[in-house]
Amino acid sequence: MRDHWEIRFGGTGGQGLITAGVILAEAAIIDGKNAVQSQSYGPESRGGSSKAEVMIANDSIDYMKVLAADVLLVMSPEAAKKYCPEVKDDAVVIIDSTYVKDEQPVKGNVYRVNISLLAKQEVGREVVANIVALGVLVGLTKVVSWDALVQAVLARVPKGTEEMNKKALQVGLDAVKGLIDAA
Amino acid sequence: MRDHWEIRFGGTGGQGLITAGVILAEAAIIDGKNAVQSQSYGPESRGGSSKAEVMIANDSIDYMKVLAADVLLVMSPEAAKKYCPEVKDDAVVIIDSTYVKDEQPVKGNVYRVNISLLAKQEVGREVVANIVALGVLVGLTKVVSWDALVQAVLARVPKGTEEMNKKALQVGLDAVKGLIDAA
Amino acid sequence: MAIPAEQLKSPVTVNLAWCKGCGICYSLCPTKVLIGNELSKAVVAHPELCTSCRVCEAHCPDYAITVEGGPKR
Amino acid sequence: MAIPAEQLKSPVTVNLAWCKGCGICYSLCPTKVLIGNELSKAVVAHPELCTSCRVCEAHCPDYAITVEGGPKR
Amino acid sequence: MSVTSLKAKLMQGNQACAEGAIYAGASFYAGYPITPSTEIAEILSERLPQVGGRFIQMEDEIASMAAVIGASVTGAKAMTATSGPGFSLKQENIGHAMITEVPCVIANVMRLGPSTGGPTSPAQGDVMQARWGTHGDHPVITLCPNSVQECFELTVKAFNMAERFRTPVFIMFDEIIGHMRERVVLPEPGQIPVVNRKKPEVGPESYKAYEPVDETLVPPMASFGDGYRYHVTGLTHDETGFATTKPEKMAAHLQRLHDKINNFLPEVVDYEEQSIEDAEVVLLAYGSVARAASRAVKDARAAGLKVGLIRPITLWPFPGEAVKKAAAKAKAVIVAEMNLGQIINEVRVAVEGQAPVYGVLRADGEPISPTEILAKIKEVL
Amino acid sequence: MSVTSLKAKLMQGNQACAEGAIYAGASFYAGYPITPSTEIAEILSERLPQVGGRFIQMEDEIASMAAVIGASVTGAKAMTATSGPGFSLKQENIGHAMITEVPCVIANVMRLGPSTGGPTSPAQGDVMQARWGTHGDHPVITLCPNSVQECFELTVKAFNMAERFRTPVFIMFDEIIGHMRERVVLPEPGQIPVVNRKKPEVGPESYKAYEPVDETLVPPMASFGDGYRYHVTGLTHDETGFATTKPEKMAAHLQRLHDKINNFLPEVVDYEEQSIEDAEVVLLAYGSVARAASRAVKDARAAGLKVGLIRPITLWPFPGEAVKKAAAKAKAVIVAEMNLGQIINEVRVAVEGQAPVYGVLRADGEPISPTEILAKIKEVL
Amino acid sequence: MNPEIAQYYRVNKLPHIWCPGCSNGIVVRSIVEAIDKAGLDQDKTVIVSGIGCSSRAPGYMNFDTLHTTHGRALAFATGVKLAKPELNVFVITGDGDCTAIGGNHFIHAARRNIDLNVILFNNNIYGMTGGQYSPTSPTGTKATTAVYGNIERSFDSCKLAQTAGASYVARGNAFNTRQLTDIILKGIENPGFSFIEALSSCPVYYGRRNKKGGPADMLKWQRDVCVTQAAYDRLPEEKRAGKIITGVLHHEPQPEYTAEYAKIIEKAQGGNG
Amino acid sequence: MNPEIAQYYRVNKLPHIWCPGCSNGIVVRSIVEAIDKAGLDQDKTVIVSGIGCSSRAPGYMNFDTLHTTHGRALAFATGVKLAKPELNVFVITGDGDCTAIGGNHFIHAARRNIDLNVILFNNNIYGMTGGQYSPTSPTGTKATTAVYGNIERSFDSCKLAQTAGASYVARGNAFNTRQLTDIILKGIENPGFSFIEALSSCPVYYGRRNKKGGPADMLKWQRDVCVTQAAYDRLPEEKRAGKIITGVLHHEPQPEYTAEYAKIIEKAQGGNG
Ligand SMILES: Cc1ncc(C[n+]2csc(CCOP(=O)(O)OP(=O)(O)O)c2C)c(N)n1
Ligand SMILES: Cc1ncc(C[n+]2csc(CCOP(=O)(O)OP(=O)(O)O)c2C)c(N)n1
Ligand code: SF4
Ligand code: SF4
Ligand code: SF4
Ligand code: SF4
Ligand code: SF4
Ligand code: SF4
Ligand SMILES: [Mg+2]
Ligand SMILES: [Mg+2]
Repeated sequence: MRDHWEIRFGGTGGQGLITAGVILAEAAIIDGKNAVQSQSYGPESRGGSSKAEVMIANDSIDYMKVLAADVLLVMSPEAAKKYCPEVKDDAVVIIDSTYVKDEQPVKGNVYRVNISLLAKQEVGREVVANIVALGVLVGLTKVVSWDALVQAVLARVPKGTEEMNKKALQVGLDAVKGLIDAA
Repeated sequence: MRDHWEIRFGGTGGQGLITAGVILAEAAIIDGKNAVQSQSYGPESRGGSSKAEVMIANDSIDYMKVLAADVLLVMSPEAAKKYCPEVKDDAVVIIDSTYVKDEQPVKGNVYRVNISLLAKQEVGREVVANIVALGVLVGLTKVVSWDALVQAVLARVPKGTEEMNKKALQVGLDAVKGLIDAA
Repeated sequence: MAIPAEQLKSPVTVNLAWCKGCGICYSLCPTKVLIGNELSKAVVAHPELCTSCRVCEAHCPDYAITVEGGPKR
Repeated sequence: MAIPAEQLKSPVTVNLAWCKGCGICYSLCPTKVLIGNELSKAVVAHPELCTSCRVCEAHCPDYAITVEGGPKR
Repeated sequence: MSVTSLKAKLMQGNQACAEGAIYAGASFYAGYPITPSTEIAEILSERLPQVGGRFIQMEDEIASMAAVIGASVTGAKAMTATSGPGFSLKQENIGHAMITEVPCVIANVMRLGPSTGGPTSPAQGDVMQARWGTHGDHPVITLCPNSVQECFELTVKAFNMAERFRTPVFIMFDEIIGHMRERVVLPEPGQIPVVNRKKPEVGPESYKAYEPVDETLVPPMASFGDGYRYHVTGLTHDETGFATTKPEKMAAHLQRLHDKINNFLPEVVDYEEQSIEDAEVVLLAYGSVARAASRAVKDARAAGLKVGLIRPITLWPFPGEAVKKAAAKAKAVIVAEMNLGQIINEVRVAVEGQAPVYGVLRADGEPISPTEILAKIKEVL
Repeated sequence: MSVTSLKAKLMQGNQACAEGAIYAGASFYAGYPITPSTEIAEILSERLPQVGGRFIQMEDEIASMAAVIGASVTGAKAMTATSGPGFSLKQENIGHAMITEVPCVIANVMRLGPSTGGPTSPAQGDVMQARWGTHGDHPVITLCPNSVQECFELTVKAFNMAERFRTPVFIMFDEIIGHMRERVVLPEPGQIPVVNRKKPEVGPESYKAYEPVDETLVPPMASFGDGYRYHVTGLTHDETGFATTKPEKMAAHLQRLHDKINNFLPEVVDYEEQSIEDAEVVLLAYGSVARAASRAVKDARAAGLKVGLIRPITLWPFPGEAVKKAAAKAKAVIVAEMNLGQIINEVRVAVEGQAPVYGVLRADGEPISPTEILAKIKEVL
Repeated sequence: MNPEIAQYYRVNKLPHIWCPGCSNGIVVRSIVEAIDKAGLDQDKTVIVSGIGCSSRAPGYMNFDTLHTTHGRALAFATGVKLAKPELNVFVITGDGDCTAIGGNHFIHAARRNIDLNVILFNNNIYGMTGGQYSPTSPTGTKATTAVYGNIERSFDSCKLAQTAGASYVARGNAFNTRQLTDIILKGIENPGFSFIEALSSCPVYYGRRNKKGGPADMLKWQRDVCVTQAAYDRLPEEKRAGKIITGVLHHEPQPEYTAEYAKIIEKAQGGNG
Repeated sequence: MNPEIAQYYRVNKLPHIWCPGCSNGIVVRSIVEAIDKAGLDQDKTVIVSGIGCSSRAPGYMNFDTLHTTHGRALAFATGVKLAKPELNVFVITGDGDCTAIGGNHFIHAARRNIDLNVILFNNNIYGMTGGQYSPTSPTGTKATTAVYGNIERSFDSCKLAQTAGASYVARGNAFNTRQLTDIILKGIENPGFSFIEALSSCPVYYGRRNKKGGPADMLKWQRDVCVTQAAYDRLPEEKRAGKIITGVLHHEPQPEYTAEYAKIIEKAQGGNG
């Protein structure tokens, strides 16, 4: 198990990637680890490019930005193009195939999951795509414990949406169950 | 004749000392000399302390402020107190005795003239005290030519007041005629 | 089911590249010509019902709709 | 000529150190109690005419006038 | 992990700043929203009334700074937060607080300038403005955190210094620090000391609002409403607080503003050193860049290069002595900052030609990475 | 005296500035009154309409700076004048003019700060603010006259440089220079060259508003209303003028702002030397203080002391090379300025430890006299 | 995009950055339609804006465009207009930009009655910075800086413009685009300071937090509450509450600033103006 | 100085710096008389001012006094009042200070209806800087920056205050000191934003250049042109031109800002506000 994770989420504003990053970092804290979450985003409220990064480590974290990702999640074609090259050779690369159709990453272990469509079709609302993605990501990487993840999600989401979000996590996890077992 | 004059006027705002300084400097320019006029004054529009300085020289003038005056005119007790000590030993010191009653300068050749009262009584308006003072000053020192002085005064004063101002100059000159001849 | 939009010469066309799926046009269209697709974007579902009233075009914040004919505004 | 002000107990007094000679008081005094001196400062010329109306005091911008008695303002 | 990890939280830099203010006893915030500082206002709008304090969104940044000063003269600990454009607008009133010696805290979460620039892009382009943004002369105290934990702690410190020195204090984050979330452990009440301004010990009759009573040179400050009936003006004033144009009084007043801080540099100046003892290359960096630099130092050391880091925690007053000392033994000094050359000038002043000074300068909205710094180290060695 | 003395006049510094503006072709002034700069506005309110230009008194200094920029984009040569408090308020919009590269002239007649300070007291306390008063990075051009004649000439030059470099240019007088009256000889029309901004040579289709077309790196500037229909924004933008967040574009843009001036330092930097060749003590002073220093040099030389003077005419960019060169041969450097230490830092950067740097610093509303400077010379020698 | 309006846009800059359902795009369309109807020379027309979501509009508009600093658009525009009076100058501004930080320039430009056409996009919130209350947020509004509900009273910016001296004042909304275009057109025709408040909507920050429904619901709300003065007067008392008056609210021609300044120039140059 | 008012002055700072005949001193007297009549606790009363001749007043007044920056007095005062609502806060400001550079703070403080008592010394000119025209200089005024005559239209600052939201608005003048004291007193009693415009006179810059005679003439002019609304209404049509209405112009109590904020605190602390 790595003791230092560099995780990057890339997509567009409004997809909830920063929230996803925050939740992941919070889950790490719950697990008793150190975590730093940072982001960059455009001036647009919606629709501009958006990037969230999470560093998770057992000890102190110097630099807060990802240099080469251990885990990459991309949810837009632009993000895929930009960030796929900047991963470690053995990185986990998760691609939301709802939006990213033909980008061909050359490095890492690539997982294509229809995340946004799953959110809409299986959970009923596309806004939970970020939570589905977390289910996928943690399912694949175990970078935080599942319990901590659930706890972190429930602490962040609006009251009344707990069940929907739990379901979203599960949908994500289920989507990659087979792959994990296979791995 | 000196080729470098340091002249200082001290009094209160509203007495027209800065105008007097400007006129004197302009007269010097008319005479083909070099001149610098500067001032310092308080934030009050009227009634605060006011100081005007004129440097007149045949060649270039480095520093624009009086270090030790060749000529000093004071029109308030505060100014008399402050500036009388800062004159050259052979300075011409002119005191408006309307306002400065008991200050006793220790240096220079002191001339007490009832300038403001003369302005009011002989010319009819106290506002021309500054012009009377110029008459006195140039009469005593000849630092500029009388013609240049008259020309400079007429160029500065409001239309319609030319005669009054010419008279003021003359009143000043007359007040020290005797002294000059005696000197 | 309606005839697929692309098979009719429709007075109203949607530029999907600009449409952000806000739903204004299909909410306001008086004759329900337009509907939202799975990403909420506007699609011309009933071109035959279009009156060329241009309400959709006027209210599309993204200039994604063009209506041919109809009143000059 | 009027009796010199200082010889009468006058209801109105002028603080010459504060007076700036603006002329407001002697312009506004309804009974011409006050006049301007050679430097335009206010002097009490006719204390006997003073009605203690306090117009002068109220309008002296320099608080140089005090009127004793008269209406409380 | 220690037991304190029980209280560990993930917190955003801006949030830590807001919580630090509450911890320090702040009871007033006036501000005008601006990216990337807005969260400080948003959080305090919710938090302040919970502790009996008050939040107001003013019509602009000028008014915000004014209201902060107004609140502080009544005795409140007051702050505002902004970013470059707002910081520019506040300068006139900051000058007022400087000359009137009104304690307050101004946070500037820096984005890329000049002008509207890059509102969401990180930068460190306002650090010279912090020093010289007002007209006229006065020293400033400016703190610069490099972690969320420090956002909290230095905000508390900023309030403490504002009260101790009776002066506005700046705390400057770059956007990365302001917006990043990190594990923090908040102190218990009382765990970090909280300083309150000195109040007059004399009665109103003998109170001179601007007369220092001890070697701190900081005059005790009465609160409006306490019966002292004193005068506060942005004009140069004497020890009574009333305007003066007497040169000796003006000089004394302005000089005291300097002395009350410069006479206490050891108390004020703060910095951190890493591997500096034998460093042949001295790095200097602050804020988020210091973390890249810190990693670069470790990487360089791992590669056998003698590299050390000075991280100013007070940007102003600048830790020039430390830099001078380190430079004396160094072959090169490298300053890394997210601007086109600001603190590097101050480093040059300190270095006095003892070693060449190089910059890793960047103003394009991107963070400076350890890799870039390491490359520069290798280049100059 | 030469024949030109026929045209000799006594003129005030502020008036000479106003006349210089007219000579340079200024057709627009927007301002808000403030002592000691007000005469510039007063005179231009009368003079501009006489030459078909326009004067407007705006509601404040922020608006004044804004209106100046607005006027300049229509093609007008525009200026404003102010003093410390107003200069502080203008900073945000000055930053806008910097990043949008809008030529204009800003005069600051300096009074004693901080804050309202001493409104009628001379000072040189805003010279660092001129350099660093805005948020973000950009170079500035700042001229500093020491005579009324120079008030005129440097105002013309300020307009010329604004147009040549497509940038705001500052001209900073201290109150003494602004208010003093002195003999001047005004040039005939055509006697001093007047520079106009470069206009695009291409049509609207191929015009890129922020693309430099030659080695000056200064993009030609179309006037609003000329049919180019281009965009001006205070956001970081690319060569087309439209906002961008692409790091490489942002970097290129901000770097070009520097390069367009710094690549041409010999053309920009201006200073005057007096008796510097063999100087053991190098004085540095500017504005009215330079005249005291000049006299001190003469007095010192008369007393057999080897003293020289460097007078920066451009405060920014600072003539650091000249200072460095002079310091290399000197035993001491003395900086005299009417503030508590501003340009002296820049001198320290230039001197690089070659000689000790001393200050004759004064911020009390009094001018620095030749006597004081001479005393310091004797002290350090 | 309909070719009728395309010439007024920088089409290659579209789609714009505004959120789905933001009504800014609708209001901009009314502006360009009014410009078109007025027959203004596109090369002699300048659009100035401040900072905010709405103030991003000029970037998409095919004129000389000037994106300034927050709150200062009117002051920049004053410089543009006074320096070159033959230009048609429009100002696009937000409720924060115009009435919060820019309030002073607003009242002064109105006072001078300088010939600017000002369109205030009033979405009752600071959109660009993510939903803080503005001077036009109704009392009680929830916003990120008013979590307990806004206690401030709001400006009626039309009344303010009129009191300050604007010679033309009108209010429209994004739903009634015909009316909006029409009142902007009338503003263009007024030689003086013309102020048009356009009720717009920010579904993302104002709408969501204040439970105003989706973009279409917000437009429908405008349809329902906005009435002309004439219609309002016809309404029975009990139906008047909550109505917002739209249409031309004030029109009284006054001496225009740059025209008056032309007389100054004449006078100064020796005419007897 | 009359002992009745001496306690409210810093007598050792007198005589003040104002010019001979400047009416600032008269207006200040009305303020302290109103404070006296209202029986305010002198230790709980704060005077805030901006920059200008009139704004020098607090230096002479025996309270806690705060002399701020040009135009910003209302914003400083907002901080004072909100941070310590038990203080009685007065703002002394000039026509330039309040309506030129300070115009935005003016309308916003009025909008919030925060409990400040604002006295605007309107001398129609920038006195401190030597006579430039101000936003209240009548059109045609000569000033150092309007040598050809001022072409700008002027604000009616009372109307502006009212439109912006002030709950109390009145106008008085330096001649009618009883009325002035009275309307200030009523303003003190209004718990909210109280705005009092006091017509004052600057004989040195405004008077001289505009040929208004000496100080006494300027006061007499005020006497002649100022009428109450009631008196105005009684005037025959032909005598109304040029009259200025004085007295209370608007009074309509409204929720006060700091009182509303107190409810926020209660809510936030778990009350049900
Ligand atoms: C001086 C300054 N202060 C604050 C900001 C941050 N800011 C940008 S836009 C904005 C408010 C926008 O609100 P509004 O004018 O209503 O426009 P909208 O986004 O709602 O269209 C603020 C506060 C800034 N850019 N500059
Ligand atoms: C920021 C700033 N701008 C300008 C000034 C200069 N200034 C001081 S007072 C003043 C105007 C004063 O006019 P007003 O408010 O009407 O007061 P008055 O002097 O007439 O009483 C000006 C422009 C300043 N001090 N600060
Ligand atoms: S109104 Fe426009 S953006 Fe909205 S759904 Fe319809 S076409 Fe798409
Ligand atoms: S033009 Fe009218 S009927 Fe046709 S789609 Fe649009 S809104 Fe519907
Ligand atoms: S009103 Fe006052 S200042 Fe004026 S003349 Fe009378 S006493 Fe003197
Ligand atoms: S109290 Fe009345 S009558 Fe007496 S001097 Fe004064 S104004 Fe004249
Ligand atoms: S934040 Fe609001 S105003 Fe801004 S673009 Fe989005 S919807 Fe429009
Ligand atoms: S300049 Fe005018 S307002 Fe100022 S003190 Fe003198 S008379 Fe009064
Ligand atoms: Mg808005
Ligand atoms: Mg005034």
